[in-house]
Amino acid sequence: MAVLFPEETKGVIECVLFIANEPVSLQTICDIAEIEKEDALELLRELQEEYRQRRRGLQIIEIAKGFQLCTKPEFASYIERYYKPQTSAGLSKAALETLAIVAYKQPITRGEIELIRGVKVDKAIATLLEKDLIKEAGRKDGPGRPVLFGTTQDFLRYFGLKDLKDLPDPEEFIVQNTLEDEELRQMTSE
Amino acid sequence: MAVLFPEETKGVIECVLFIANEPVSLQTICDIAEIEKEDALELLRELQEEYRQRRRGLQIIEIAKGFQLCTKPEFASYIERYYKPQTSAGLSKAALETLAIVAYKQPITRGEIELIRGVKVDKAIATLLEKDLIKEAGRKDGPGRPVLFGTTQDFLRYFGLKDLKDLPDPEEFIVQNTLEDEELRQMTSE
Amino acid sequence: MSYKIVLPIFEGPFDLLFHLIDKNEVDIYDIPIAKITEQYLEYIQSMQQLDLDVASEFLVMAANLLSIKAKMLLPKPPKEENPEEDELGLDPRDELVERLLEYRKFKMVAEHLKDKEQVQGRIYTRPNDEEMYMHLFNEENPLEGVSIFDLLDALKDVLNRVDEEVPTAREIPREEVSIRDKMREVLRRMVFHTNGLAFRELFVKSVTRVEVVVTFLAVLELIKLRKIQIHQSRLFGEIMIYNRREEMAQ
Repeated sequence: MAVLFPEETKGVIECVLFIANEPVSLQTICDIAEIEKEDALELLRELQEEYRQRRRGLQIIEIAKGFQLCTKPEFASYIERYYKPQTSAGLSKAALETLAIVAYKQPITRGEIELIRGVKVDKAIATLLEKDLIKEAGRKDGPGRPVLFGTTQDFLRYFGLKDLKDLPDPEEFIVQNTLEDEELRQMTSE
Repeated sequence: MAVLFPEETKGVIECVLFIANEPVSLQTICDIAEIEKEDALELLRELQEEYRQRRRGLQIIEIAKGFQLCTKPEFASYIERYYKPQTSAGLSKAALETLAIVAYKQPITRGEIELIRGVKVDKAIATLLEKDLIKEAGRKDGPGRPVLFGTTQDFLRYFGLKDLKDLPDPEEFIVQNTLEDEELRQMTSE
Repeated sequence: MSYKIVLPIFEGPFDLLFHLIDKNEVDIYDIPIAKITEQYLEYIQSMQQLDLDVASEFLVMAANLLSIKAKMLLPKPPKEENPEEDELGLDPRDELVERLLEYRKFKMVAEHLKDKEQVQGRIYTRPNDEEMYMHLFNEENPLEGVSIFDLLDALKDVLNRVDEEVPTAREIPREEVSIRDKMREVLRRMVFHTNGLAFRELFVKSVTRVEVVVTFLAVLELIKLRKIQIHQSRLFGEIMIYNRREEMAQ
C-alpha cells in the first residue's frame, strides 16, 4: 500500500461514488484521489467490505464500467414508497384475460382471441393497444388477411421479464392448479 | 424503542436519504419505515453517530426541517474534480443584509426593510426573489396594502439551517462579537 | 482622472457610519459627532470628486448628522431631579444610535449567514435522477398492481371456461409431490438464504414439469400466507425471494 492516508482516501472514494450517478471507473477514481490503480482497488475492496459489515441499506457494487454506490435490492419497495404517489391504473378483467391470451398465443388474431374468450374483444384490444401492451404484429395469411397481435417491449418491462420465454408455462400450471385447488383450500383453512 | 427491527430500519432510513433529492422530513421517514416519530428520531441520531464514527466522506445533516445525506465540506475539492457544479459567487452584502432582516422580521414590507438598512432594497429583493430565498407572504393591512416578504424552504437549505430557530439570537450574538472584538483589540495591542 | 483611488464601497449610510466608528475606535453609545460628521462628509466629497453617484440616502444622513451636531452645540437645559433620564432622554444622538444598533444586528447576522453560505457551498448532495426513479416507479404503468401470477390466473379462468364448455376426459395421475411439502421445502431453504434466494434457484432441482408447477404454486401460497416476499431490484433483474420482514430478525 503506497497510499499515505488510506483512511482519508477512502473518504474521497466514498464521496466520488456518492456524487456520481453512474458507475465510476477505476481510472477516474485514481485520477481524483491521485493514487495508483492497485492501491485504489485495495481501498475499494476495503470500503466494499466495510459496507458489507455495516449491514445498512447501501452497498458498493462492481459492474462492467466501474464501481457504484447503490441501495440493496431488498430495500427497493421503500424507495418505491418514496417516489410513487398512491395511484392505481389497473386493467379490467376483460383486458387482463385478453392480454394473457395474446401473451401466450401470439401472434394471434382478434377472431382467435374471441374464439377462446367467447366474447367480443374490440374494447379490450383497443385498451391494450392504447396502453402499449400489445401491438399489431403483421397479418395472417388467408381470407381477409386479419391483423395479428403480439405483446410489446413495455409488456415485458412492466412484468420485469427478459423475454417471452420467461413466462411461466401455462399448460402445467393449469392442469396442476385444477388438481391442487382442493388441497390449497384445505391448507388455507387450517 | 418500540421498533422491532432497528438495524433493518436504519437500513431503510439510509436508503431513503440516499435516493432523495432533498431533505427528507421526519414525517416522511415515519411513513415509509412505518415507525413512530420518536423512534425515527432515535434511529436517525444513531445513524448520524455511526456516520460520525466511520470517519468517511459522508454525513447526515439536519437541514430545512429534514434530514439529508451529504458529503463533508473538507472533501469539496475532490468532488469538484469529478463534478463541476455551476459556480455561484455567493450573495452580495446587500442581499445578505436584506435576507437577514427578512429572516428575523418576517413578514415584513419593503419599506420596513429600507428603514432598517437605510437604503433602497429593490435590487436585493429582486435577486432574493429570483433565487427563491424569499417569497411574497401576503399583504399588510393599511395604506397601499404593501407586499409582505418571508423566507422560503430554500433559504434554510442554502445556509444549512435546520429551521428559523437555528438562526443566532442577534442580541447574544452582538454581546459575543463585541467581547471577541475586545479580546482581539487587546491581543493585537499587546 | 489620471490616477486611481480605491474607495471602499458602502452599502448605505449606516454601513459607512459603522466603518467610521470602527476606524476611530469610538464607543457607539458616545459617538464624537463632530469628528464623525466631518469624516462622513469627506467621504461623500471624495465620492463626488470621483464623479460617483452619491445615493440620496447618504445625503439625507449627512443632513441628519449636521442637525445632530448643531443640537449638541446648543446649551444643555438645566438639570432636573433625575440626571440619568436627562442624559439618556435628551441626547440628540439617541435616535441615530438606536437605528445604528438595530442595523448592526442584521449586519452581523449577514456576516454569520456569509459563513454558513460558504460552508454549505462545500457540501454536496447526491444529484439523484428523480426522473429516473419516477419513471421506474411512477410511469403510467397499466399493469399497476398486476403480477405475472394474475396474468396466469386470468389465462386459467379463460381456459377453465373453455374446458367447461368442451369437456374432455383426461386421466390425471395422482401427484406424489404436494404443495404443502413444497411449501415446507421452500421455507426450509429460506432458512439458509437469509439474504434472499433467487426465484430461479427454486427450480434447479425440479425434475419433472409437474414439480416445477407445484413449486410455483407453493411460492404463490407462501406469498399469500405472508411467509415470504418477492423483490425485483430492477427491470429484467433477478427475482429474489426473501423471508418477510417480520421473520427476518428472529
